[in-house]
Amino acid sequence: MPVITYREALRAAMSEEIERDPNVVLMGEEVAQFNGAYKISEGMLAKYGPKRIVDTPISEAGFIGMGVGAAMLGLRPVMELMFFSFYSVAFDQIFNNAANIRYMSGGLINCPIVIRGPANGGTNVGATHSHTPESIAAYHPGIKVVVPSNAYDAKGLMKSAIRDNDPVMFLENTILYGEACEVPDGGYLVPLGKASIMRAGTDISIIGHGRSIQLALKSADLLKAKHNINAEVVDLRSIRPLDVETILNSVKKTSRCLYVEESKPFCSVGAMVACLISDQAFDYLDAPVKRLTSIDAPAIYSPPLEKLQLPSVERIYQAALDTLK
Amino acid sequence: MPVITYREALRAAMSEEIERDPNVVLMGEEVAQFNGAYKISEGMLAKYGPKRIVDTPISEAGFIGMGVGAAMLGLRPVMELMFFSFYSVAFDQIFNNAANIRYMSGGLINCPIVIRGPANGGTNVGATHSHTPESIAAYHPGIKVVVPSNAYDAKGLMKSAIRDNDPVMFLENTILYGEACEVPDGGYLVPLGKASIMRAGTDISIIGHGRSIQLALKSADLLKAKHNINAEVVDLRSIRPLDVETILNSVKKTSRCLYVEESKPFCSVGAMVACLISDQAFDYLDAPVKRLTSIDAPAIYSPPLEKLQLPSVERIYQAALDTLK
Amino acid sequence: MTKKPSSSKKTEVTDLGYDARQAPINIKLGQDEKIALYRDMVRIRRFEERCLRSYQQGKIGGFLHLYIGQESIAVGCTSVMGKDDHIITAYRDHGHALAVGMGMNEMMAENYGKVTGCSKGKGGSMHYFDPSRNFWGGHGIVGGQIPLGTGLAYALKYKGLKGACMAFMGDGSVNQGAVHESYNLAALWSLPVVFIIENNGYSMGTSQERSSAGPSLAERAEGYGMNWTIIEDGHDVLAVRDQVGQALKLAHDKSLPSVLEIRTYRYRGHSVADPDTTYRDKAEIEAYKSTKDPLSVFQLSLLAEQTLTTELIQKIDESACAEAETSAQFAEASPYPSLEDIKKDVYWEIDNPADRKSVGALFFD
Amino acid sequence: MTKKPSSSKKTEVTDLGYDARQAPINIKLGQDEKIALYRDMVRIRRFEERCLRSYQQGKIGGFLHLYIGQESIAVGCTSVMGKDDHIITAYRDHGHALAVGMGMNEMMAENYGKVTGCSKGKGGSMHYFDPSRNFWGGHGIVGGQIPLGTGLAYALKYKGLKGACMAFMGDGSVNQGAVHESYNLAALWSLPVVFIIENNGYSMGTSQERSSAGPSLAERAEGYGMNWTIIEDGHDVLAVRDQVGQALKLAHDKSLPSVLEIRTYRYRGHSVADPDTTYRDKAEIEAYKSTKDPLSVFQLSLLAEQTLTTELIQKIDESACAEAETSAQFAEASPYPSLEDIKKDVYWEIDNPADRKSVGALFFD
Ligand SMILES: Cc1ncc(C[n+]2csc(CCOP(=O)(O)OP(=O)(O)O)c2C)c(N)n1
Ligand SMILES: Cc1ncc(C[n+]2csc(CCOP(=O)(O)OP(=O)(O)O)c2C)c(N)n1
Ligand SMILES: [Mg+2]
Ligand SMILES: [Mg+2]
Repeated sequence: MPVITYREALRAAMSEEIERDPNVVLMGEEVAQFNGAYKISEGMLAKYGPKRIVDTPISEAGFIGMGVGAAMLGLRPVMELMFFSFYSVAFDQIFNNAANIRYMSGGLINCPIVIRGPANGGTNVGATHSHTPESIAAYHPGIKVVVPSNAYDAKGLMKSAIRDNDPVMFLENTILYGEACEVPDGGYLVPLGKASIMRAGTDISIIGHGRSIQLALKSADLLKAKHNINAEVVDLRSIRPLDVETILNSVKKTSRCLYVEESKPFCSVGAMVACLISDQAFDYLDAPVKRLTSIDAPAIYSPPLEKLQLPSVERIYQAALDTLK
Repeated sequence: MPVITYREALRAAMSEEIERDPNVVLMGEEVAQFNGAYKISEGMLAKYGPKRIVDTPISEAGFIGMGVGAAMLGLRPVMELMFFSFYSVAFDQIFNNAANIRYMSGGLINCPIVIRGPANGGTNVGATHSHTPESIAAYHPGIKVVVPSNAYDAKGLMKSAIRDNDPVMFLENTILYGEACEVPDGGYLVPLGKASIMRAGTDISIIGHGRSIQLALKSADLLKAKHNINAEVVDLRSIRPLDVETILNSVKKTSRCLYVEESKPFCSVGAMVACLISDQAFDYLDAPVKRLTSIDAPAIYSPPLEKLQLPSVERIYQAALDTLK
Repeated sequence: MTKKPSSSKKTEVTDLGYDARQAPINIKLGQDEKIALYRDMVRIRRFEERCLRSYQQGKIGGFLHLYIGQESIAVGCTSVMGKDDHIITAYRDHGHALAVGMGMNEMMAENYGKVTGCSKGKGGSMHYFDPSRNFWGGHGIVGGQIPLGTGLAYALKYKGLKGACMAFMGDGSVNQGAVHESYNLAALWSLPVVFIIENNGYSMGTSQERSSAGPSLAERAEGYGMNWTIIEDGHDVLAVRDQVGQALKLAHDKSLPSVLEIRTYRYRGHSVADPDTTYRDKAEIEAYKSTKDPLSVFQLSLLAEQTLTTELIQKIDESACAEAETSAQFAEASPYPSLEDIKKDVYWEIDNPADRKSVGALFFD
Repeated sequence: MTKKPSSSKKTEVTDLGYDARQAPINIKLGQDEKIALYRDMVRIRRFEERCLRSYQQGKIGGFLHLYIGQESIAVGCTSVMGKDDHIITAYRDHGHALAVGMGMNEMMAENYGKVTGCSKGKGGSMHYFDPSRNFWGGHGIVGGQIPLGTGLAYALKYKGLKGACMAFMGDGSVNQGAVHESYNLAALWSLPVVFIIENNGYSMGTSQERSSAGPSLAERAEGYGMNWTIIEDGHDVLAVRDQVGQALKLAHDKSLPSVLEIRTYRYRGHSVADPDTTYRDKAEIEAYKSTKDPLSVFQLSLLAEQTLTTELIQKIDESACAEAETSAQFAEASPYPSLEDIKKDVYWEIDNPADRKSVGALFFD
């Protein structure tokens, strides 16, 4: 099977969907002529032309709202936020218009838009550019949220997201863009809402989403090597819809759980999942669900400090040991 | 002690602080000449003049950002959002600028701004006007969030918020505006971060915030009357800072906990508190922490249905019984 | 150090002696068509008067923003719509809804929060929708609908349809950032959108001069090189038709956007709960009513040209009243949504379970 | 149906034969002052060249947005600032920071993420601050600083100080809603703010004509009745001084806002990681450099009038290089923040425990 990067996987997914459906259009700042700020759309303007690959001014509220309007009339816009953090200036268009238009119209309208872009820290771009808004996005009924942790999922989830008839927030990660894995050529789909057991285990469930999963896998190797601990690593992939069943099954098996994520801790997805587990698997738990998040402060710039602020293999490893105490 | 409404309490707090500190200014849409969309500022223009009570155009990003800039230079602006829901168009100014300016400047700047307005459903104004963004606001380190449930707290917390040197989101409730209780004349303060035990009890802790507390108190009366259950009702008052100690002490005493709030359920404050309790009082719990929220959909317009969507005395009562099962 | 000369394109409007009745688009109107315009304005007014009664009786929740005084705009604008023209507006949406052909029953039922309402009782008075009639709402966040309208225009152009979107807003809305971002996008990409500012002089209790800097609201279009026009006689349904017709033609033929500022007036408070005392006096309202009421002005003109008779006027009025009354009865008799309905219409996938492709939980209570 | 005539107030600029050196504000400049202007431009350039080296060595994280080519603007603008004048800008902030008097050491250390940096390593290159020098950042969200700048002006007026705020942005930023909302507020309330658009022709890889509709960027001010000027000779530090001086005077004397569009050019890619190949060719850069380089142009003029000598030029250059080199050594030798520092500077109250009035937990990990 070909080995391609997360970046290439996203590009392949969008390209295949653009070829498949004339209503799919990719828009965003610098996606066309500049080939994408992070080169996700490299070569796509040349291949698909300016009708399908569209450069926008720096007007996130305007162009995302425009995408919502266009989606109402049947287009399937894929909107790139150069950084997902810039959702802050388009918040109303996303969470009032895209999220509510179906409800407020009593189901007369639906809004098949994908809003995508990198949502992560770790590249020393500071507090305004390093938001991880999955909990905020998923708070809103009407919205779907996915956070792929690897190239295979990125492609399969992106294709599902584009075909989805509801608005999907698609949170990528600049640090993963260059990471490669085996990805089939063909048009497979990864359904939204299906978690993936990345590593089977019996002693502790390390559940999480996004890049933290890649770290957790390495921590799991350490746990095995150093303490013969068999950690199960569960990648949620999708935050809303959420695969509650896989979460509960894993925890029922291991009785211990650590949630890992890059978000800030207050009202994070991890808090929600911990609360769900405590509620629905209370009698199976030998200890409280533990969480590992970024250190609770705006994203610090200083490169070595930002590393410490984020989850790391070492921090996850330690937290897992603490959870097992 | 005089009995005044929540609305009058807010007005008294702002008036006292305006008289006390020449840097305090109240701004917002219709706060001056129109006397306030919800009459919080009624009479204040006449009393304090147009320098202190300022009508703004409908430009939430512009005027809230302006308030942040003015706060950096030493003003203490109190910004009214006609509905707190309209924070959606000012999201960037609040959560990037107000929340981060201190951090990104390495502590050189602080931003003593209060952003206030009603954040509640129940008045049939539909999905776009009924947001309860406390979890979203409190997610952000750098921000403080308070949600007073009664007139006494509204006044004391507002005075503390205005004197606070950090940005405070002050979430009011249109349905509470007309509710009265005893409120001293003088200039007392309620500190941010101190929960209040509204009713002492031993069998179950009903913890929550906002108007749900008023409902919970009635549910507690029902529980007592019908089942001789002694519910303790804890009003957090402040979400960030959070009075973790009072929460834990209550739960350690009762061993059962129900969290009530008007938010949507995903990643709500209740989920966060449940997660905290499970983590820090795991061995004291006889059952999982239960939660009661609004039904998970955008706010419905239909008046009788919206009633059903929100927490109610009856729903809280039932949920408490379920928690005790 | 120079100043680049302005290259903006203004539609030229003859100023003096202009008679909208003589405009090509109006001169060809048949008697029936004129009567239909008049009837639609009457229907809007009677419908809203009936809404007001229901509101006062506590049958309608939330806000009720009445359009009374502005009827000529919705009726004039929609009367020139072709099959691929679309519209979107703010919360003051009863007029536009009726004018595009929505029925009073579904509208009144929506106000009552009944499941027979156009939005199944989920949207309320501020959130009417009827995509089958190219009507995309009814929006509650000031200015928030303008990017959506721009997007409708974008989709029309993308699909190669010769249609346009009329995106309505109030005078207070022009100070929202999303409006300006939309202006730039529309002008930059030549989108077929007509931005229509219904300038009734006030945003809630704030007069235009207290909210908006600059010589006029429409003129801001110039900064984007967009066409713009101010229609002083917004109470004249034929003047509105003429100007909007021209803007639509520009959109259809050349895919060019424009901004129309239409001067008008609202008779009631911002919403009917608004005390309406702090910012204007009764005399101002009466002055407008007595000289510029859209219904009276058109009625007089149609009487003068004998298109209308007093009998016909009365018949139209009675029938509109009856229609409104019937709608209230329909609304009253209709059932509320059920508890289960609260979770419908949130996700397309949940509503179409046979086509669901995702798995997992979408609700969390 | 009329169009209200425009009432906007434009500053009149003499067009032909304009010589900035003869402007009153410049004519009174002493030799030392002119040399200081030149020196500051050189210091900016040498500092940034040193930054670039450090970036290429991997000493600096994130982005590095160089100001090279635009030095005349920051230096020209800040040189006319009085004690109560303030400034705020975007992420391309090295020039402004040095021009207001910040030291290279604290700036370079910030780039290195060291605790000795102006923001203690928390902000990085995009987020310099020095309130003691009336410099309020350094902001990463395009256009997001403009409401803040408007608020600084608001506070100045509120406090009765005769000062103004210069709020800088790029040509791509003018399409952000927050900018327009600020324009309206400033014009409506007569705030002493000078909105300065540094138009370097591109927002990342997008040329002005691909991002912004309308005749010019500054001209949008007209829609708000604001003064506006386009400074074609943005590379001429004296022209900048003259025009900005006039705008500041208007702000000081009449509390009136204005929009200045200053034409300029950046030599490097948007950030230094930008490939800089898709949207312009080398010839365009070279053409600008060879005829309009702000340093060369001013140097030639000062040489001609014998304010500068070749020896002095070399001395200034060497000293700027040495200063930059020293700053790199300072940064290199400085310590990083500690793990505990991550949670400092989040809440004023936590940093000032003696004055803390709230109770309860503020952090949750
Ligand atoms: C973003 C936002 N801010 C404030 C409001 C509250 N609000 C609703 S309508 C309105 C006045 C709007 O006036 P205008 O645009 O002139 O329209 P009109 O009501 O006159 O039709 C205000 C302030 C809102 N709905 N959305
Ligand atoms: C809201 C927002 N959108 C996008 C970006 C990414 N971005 C940073 S700078 C920039 C270009 C800005 O160009 P311009 O305003 O002309 O300033 P210049 O870089 O030329 O100084 C873009 C798109 C951002 N930081 N914020
Ligand atoms: Mg109005
Ligand atoms: Mg630029």
